[in-house]
Amino acid sequence: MNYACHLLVYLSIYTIVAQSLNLVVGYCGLISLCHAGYFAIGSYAYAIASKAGYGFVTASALGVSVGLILSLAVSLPAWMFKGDFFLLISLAVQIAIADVISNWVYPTAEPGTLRNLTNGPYGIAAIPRPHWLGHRADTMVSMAILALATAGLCMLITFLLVRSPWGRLLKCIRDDELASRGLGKPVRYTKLQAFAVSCGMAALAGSLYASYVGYIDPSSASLDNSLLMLSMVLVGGTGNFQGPVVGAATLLAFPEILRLLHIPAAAAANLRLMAYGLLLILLVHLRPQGIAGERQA
Amino acid sequence: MNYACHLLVYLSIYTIVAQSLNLVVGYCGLISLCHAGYFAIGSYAYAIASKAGYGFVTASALGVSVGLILSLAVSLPAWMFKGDFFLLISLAVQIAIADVISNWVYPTAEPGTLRNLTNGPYGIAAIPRPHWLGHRADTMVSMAILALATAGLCMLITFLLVRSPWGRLLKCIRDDELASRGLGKPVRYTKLQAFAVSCGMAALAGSLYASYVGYIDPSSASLDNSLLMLSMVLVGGTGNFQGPVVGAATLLAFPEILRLLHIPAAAAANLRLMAYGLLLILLVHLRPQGIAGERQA
Amino acid sequence: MQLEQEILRSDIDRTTGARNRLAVRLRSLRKTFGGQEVLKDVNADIARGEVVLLRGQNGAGKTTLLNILTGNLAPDAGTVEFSTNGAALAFSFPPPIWSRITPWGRFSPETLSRHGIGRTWQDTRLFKTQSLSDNIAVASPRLIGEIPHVAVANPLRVRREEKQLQTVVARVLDKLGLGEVASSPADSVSLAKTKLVAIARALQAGAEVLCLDEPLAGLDSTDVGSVLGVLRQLAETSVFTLVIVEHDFNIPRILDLVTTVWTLDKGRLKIEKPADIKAWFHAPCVEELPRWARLVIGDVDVITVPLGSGAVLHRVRSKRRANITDAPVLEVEDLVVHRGYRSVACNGRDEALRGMSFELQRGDLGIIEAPNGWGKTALLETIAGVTTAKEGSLKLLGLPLNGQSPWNRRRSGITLLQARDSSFSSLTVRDSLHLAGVAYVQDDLRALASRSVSSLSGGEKQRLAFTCACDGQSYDLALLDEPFTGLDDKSISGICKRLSAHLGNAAALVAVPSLA
Amino acid sequence: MQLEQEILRSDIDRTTGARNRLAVRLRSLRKTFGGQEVLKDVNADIARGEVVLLRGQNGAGKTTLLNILTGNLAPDAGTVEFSTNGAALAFSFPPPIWSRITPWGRFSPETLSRHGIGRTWQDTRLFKTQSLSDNIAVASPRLIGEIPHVAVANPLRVRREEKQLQTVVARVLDKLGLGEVASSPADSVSLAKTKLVAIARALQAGAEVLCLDEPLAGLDSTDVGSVLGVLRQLAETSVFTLVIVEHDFNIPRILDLVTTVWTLDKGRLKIEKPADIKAWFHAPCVEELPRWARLVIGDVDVITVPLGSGAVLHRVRSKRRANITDAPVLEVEDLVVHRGYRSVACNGRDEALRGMSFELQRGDLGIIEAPNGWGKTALLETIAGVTTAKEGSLKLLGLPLNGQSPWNRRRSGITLLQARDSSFSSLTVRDSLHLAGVAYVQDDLRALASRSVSSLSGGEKQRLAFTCACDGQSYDLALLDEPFTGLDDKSISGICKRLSAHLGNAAALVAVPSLA
Repeated sequence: MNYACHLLVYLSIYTIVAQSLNLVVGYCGLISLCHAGYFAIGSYAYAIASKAGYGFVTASALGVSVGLILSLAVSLPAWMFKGDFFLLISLAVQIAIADVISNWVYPTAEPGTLRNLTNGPYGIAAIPRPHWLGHRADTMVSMAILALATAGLCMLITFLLVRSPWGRLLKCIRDDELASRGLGKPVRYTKLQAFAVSCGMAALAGSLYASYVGYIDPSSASLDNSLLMLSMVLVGGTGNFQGPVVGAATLLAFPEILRLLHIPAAAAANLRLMAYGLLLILLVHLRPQGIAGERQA
Repeated sequence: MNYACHLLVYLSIYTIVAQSLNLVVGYCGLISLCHAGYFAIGSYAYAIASKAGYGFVTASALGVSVGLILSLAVSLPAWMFKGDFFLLISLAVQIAIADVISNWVYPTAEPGTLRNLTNGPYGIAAIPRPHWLGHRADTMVSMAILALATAGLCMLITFLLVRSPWGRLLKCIRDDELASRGLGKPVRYTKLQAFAVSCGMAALAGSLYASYVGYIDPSSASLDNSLLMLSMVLVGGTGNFQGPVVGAATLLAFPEILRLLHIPAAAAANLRLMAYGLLLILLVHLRPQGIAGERQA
Repeated sequence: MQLEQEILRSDIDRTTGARNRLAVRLRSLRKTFGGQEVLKDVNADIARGEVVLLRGQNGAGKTTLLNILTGNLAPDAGTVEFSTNGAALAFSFPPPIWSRITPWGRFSPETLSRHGIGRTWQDTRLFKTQSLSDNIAVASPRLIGEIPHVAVANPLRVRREEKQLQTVVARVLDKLGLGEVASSPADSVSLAKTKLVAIARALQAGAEVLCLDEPLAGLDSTDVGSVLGVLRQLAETSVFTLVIVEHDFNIPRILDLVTTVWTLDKGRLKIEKPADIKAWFHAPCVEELPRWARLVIGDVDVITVPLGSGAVLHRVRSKRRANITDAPVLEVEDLVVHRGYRSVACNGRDEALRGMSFELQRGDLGIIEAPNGWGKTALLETIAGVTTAKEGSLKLLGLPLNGQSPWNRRRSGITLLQARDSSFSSLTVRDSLHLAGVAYVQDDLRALASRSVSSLSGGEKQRLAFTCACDGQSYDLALLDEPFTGLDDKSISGICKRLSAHLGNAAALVAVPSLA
Repeated sequence: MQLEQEILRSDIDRTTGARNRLAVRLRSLRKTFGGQEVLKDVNADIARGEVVLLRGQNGAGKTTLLNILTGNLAPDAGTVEFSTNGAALAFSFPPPIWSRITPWGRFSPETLSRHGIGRTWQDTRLFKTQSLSDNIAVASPRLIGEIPHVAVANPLRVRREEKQLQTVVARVLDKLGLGEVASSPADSVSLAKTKLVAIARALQAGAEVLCLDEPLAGLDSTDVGSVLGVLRQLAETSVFTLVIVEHDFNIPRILDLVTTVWTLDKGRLKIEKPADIKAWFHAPCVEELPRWARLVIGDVDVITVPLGSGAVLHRVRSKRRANITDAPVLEVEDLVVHRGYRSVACNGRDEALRGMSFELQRGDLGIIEAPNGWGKTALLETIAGVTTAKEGSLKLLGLPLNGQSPWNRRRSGITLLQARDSSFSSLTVRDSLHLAGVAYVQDDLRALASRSVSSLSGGEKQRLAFTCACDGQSYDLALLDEPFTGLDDKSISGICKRLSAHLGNAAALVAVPSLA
């Protein structure tokens, strides 16, 4: 039961992540490598706020706001850069976020203060379980329900967004930016919005993660994590609603299966990496219409 | 004098690196993020061989051969993938190489044996200074001369290659692969050759580095290093002969200037990263013809 | 809906007389690309409801100008002003500092599109993953569903709006005959259909000034019809201002829609009326004039002179001779031509052009294109002396011709090929040639030598007549009245070749019916 | 050099008679895209030296077939065989397992190119950062400088090779008139020049079979000439096998080069001779026939019947009538026409077509297009009874005409408009009309009523003649000999309108010179 709840929480978190990343990859047609960074930003913001005594809603709202504002770091370059170059920019943002998180540390200051915001490589421990309106998610079941509810909310928002004229506009901009501008569409502003929603949701997923695991360190902002998130989107199929959910489930199931097969952790890590690579190559082969293709099998 | 020689050695090494990476970025039109991996492969191969008693020529030839053969890891995907996707693949290769180097370790075995090839995170120390035909490069001056000679050789080879019909063919393939195939050109094979030359040269630079510094660890295979190398090429200007040299000199001079300004190391690292990013964005702005553009200011 | 609204608006405009208001005003536009001045000092106005045809050679800067008109490209210097959407919008270049800094009101496709300047692209640029109806729907301005927080917070309102919109779009598509493929993705329908949707999309975005980049390019002749139909409709509502870039060979198809023709040549814009260029594009025989003229001259240079009452004179000359200024072979000044007692050929209806004046140099091929009854034949006969000129002067090689008899004129170097029956039917071919003093007879005629002229076919007669007129004595000026009438292609090229040989040291004046 | 070599080789081939060897052989090709069968069972052969024109509507699969021919696209089924470069190469689809696994001899552009199958692209696809000369140089096969270790180890040898190559390339460019821009990058020269270079590049790569994708697309009429010149040269050496995809409106320009026409329609390939489709594309007046015919008939349906010796009969009828089968108005069977004592109009040169046969129904507009001297006038006169038929039968409304006098035929419903001088010049216009029994006279002629026929202009005469012939008594069959000769557009459309009104219960046969 606990194991099922654990899986459910993880699935919820990564469904949000994949769903939000899909807004950038599938609907804007830009491959981003810095999603783990926003995930980590959300978790750190949540951790600091909740350790300062704020409830789940306030703390995660803070996380979302920070993620939303910092999304400008990628959305402004997206005005100008596409393809290769955007990928490099997002990689730079990723490295910058990871660097800042690892280095915002000062030995004598308390974690969460301005001098030692992230506590650097030591991370922030003992993050309290989420509580709201006097209620506290102490059991695994209540945690799973919270995660599921949050994921449900995010999926509803995403669904409404991508099915709305706004989602159609995003896809049109992806298809032909110049033609969209020629129709008087606020192309740049719309991209900004898409990135803000995407990064905000990633931060929300990070808040959920921090509240569940109770400890965070800079590894959550690692490039590997970004690649994992990207793989979820690509595996599931970009540019549609159900794809990311499928992708998140597939890639979360994979290490669990390896664990059930009793493969040692070190070997499993490498195996996983290779499997991701293979999966990606296979997928690209089978979907020659490219990354942002709408029609998929 | 020693400082000058030190700079000269570094300049030689990174000129080779930038020059070789330019073959892929400028002449094949593919942005690669795994060049540091091949650099590290070369240094490890050299370190192991030279510790086993082989001379500079033999050991570095081994390094080059290994780099050349392993270049297939990127050149085979390059048959199929371009732009975004190739960048992701090269990132995967980069991570795989770094992973293998960090993990090919076994506590009880000697470094350099099959069970503990790279000695993992501890690295390989006490690599002997280069010696050939009974002569040993003990002084800084002789080391600088060796490095300069090697760089000169590499530049000559690159010069002959890029100015030859082979170089022209590469550029034509970059411009229009389908048209090149329609003229009966062995497009895939030519790409293979370009990557082999490029990775082989990176490995040679790695050998030189290992022999000069005397100690290597997995950090030389890091993504940051790959990004630094890529920046050199992009800053200098892709697709021409002198660009990479200029780029290497610029980016090597930067930290030296910071050091002369007495900026603390930690701050300098972040500053450097930001500067690279800024530089890249500026460059892309000023050279809108794109990464593989031939004409440049 | 958009279309219907516009048509309504058009009626209002017409009654209020607002139709002739200026829509676009271009002043001293300059644009340089890589050191090459593509546009130098372009000035033009477009009144509301006008249909402008923008033509020019490949690389003359048509697309550059279109891109400037639609905000896709900023000129180096000059001003661009629009009066659309009931408001004015002006840009001057290079832009002043303050406008470079503020993000609002920039010279960009977005700004111009919101102000009612729309465009289509040559390759249509539809959103390829979207259905045709979504391609049009997305163009609608001010959709509340495109505000993300409204889309999330008030989905029902968005859905209602979308439903209305789709009804409108369905009607537009039905009108275009695309009702059945409304939900097909844009990359799965034919080119002609995408071109129609591209126009509908621009209108849906609220375009009043619509710039069309080669709307007919790449279409089969059957498809051209449907696009042309829509263009015609737009032109006829006369509320839309159209700027159409089109390739030369498609121009005849749209010329009757056009109110103004802009010709870009070497960076300058020439503004003409369609009638002026009509002669170049007479619809049924687009290629005919340049074609046979080129057979005669090779690489040609043309100066076109209007002769009044719908007639034009093309002075065609070899490019090699373009810079040679020679003494004129024929000078015509204020000539008034009569047939019987009626003066024809610009007979006073056009006061400014009471008589006609032109000249021809050696090597010139003059082509008079005029409608039937204009007096082409009479003009040639007047020059040849068969009819006498009542007013004006005629000079051959500087010597006045007035008063000289046809025979004298023949001797001084004018030969005339009459339109029909210039040979004597009772003679044999051989005798006819002999009479005309033809020494060398070409093979094809030699085979006919012993037959009587009356037994020849029409084409054979015409060839004989040409030979008699032009291969007999030497001449300085050949007057040819419809020399190609009834001839097949082979004969035409034969005649052209021979005429070409003669043009080395003579001029020729050819009259053909205008076919525009 | 390449070109020169090829020309040399061509001479050898011609003497050894190897010219007619098969170069390409396609059997049962099929290709499906997204459920739509683009090609179904395509079979064709191309002999060496042939010039194939591949035509078809947009989306008919022209480019698909071209891509299959050049290895850019594998068909779903069928076989493709080449006999070029002195060797044979065959592929069958779907490919056998073993050929899918081995990397050699695959069906790919590389393999086919090395075997002498070259192509050009519609958008030329030159290497844009390279100079024009490098664009050609890089295409050369088997350069030792393209082997990297040779380039490093033996730079002098590579330089020598390169120098030779550049001399050759310079000569090729000079020949194309591109010597001056040889070192300009490919993206800075005009489209026409890139098209020439694209062809030269394919030849340099050793192409024997050259597939050209719309070589004239997007070119101005002046540029078309230069590309056409090169194509003509290639076609004339007759060692190159050309497959040209071209758009309908450019086809007239290349039709005379072509030896075979492939028409793709609904996935099937129809193989024709150029003469068969020539009538559709008579060069100078591409649009003329359909245009005035459409003025008469509206939406037309055409059946084209060859009459031998280069003449064709187009039976044009309204689409609305397409399915109505009526008793024929005119039946012609095995008719041999004479002029004087010579039999004309398919006079036995073509044994299979000794006489001519055709029929016209009510509402049909028959258009005879024939070269000069073919006997168009004689044919019409034979039908009208002015000349007697020596062989064959003629029926009007089922009743035999043979032996009846012209007056009888006129009374039974045949009216003839002769090509020229069908009116009596000494009469006034009013008298002429009266004589012809014309009751209602149109305004334009009424204004001329009191003038004598001889004072009319050519166009006015022609209008009068038409009125006399067709507006007098009623008729079942109108024979019109070059009715539009010398008329301007307005008169043509006037005549067409009147003819159109008559065609309700009559047929018309119009003779015009062929202009292909």
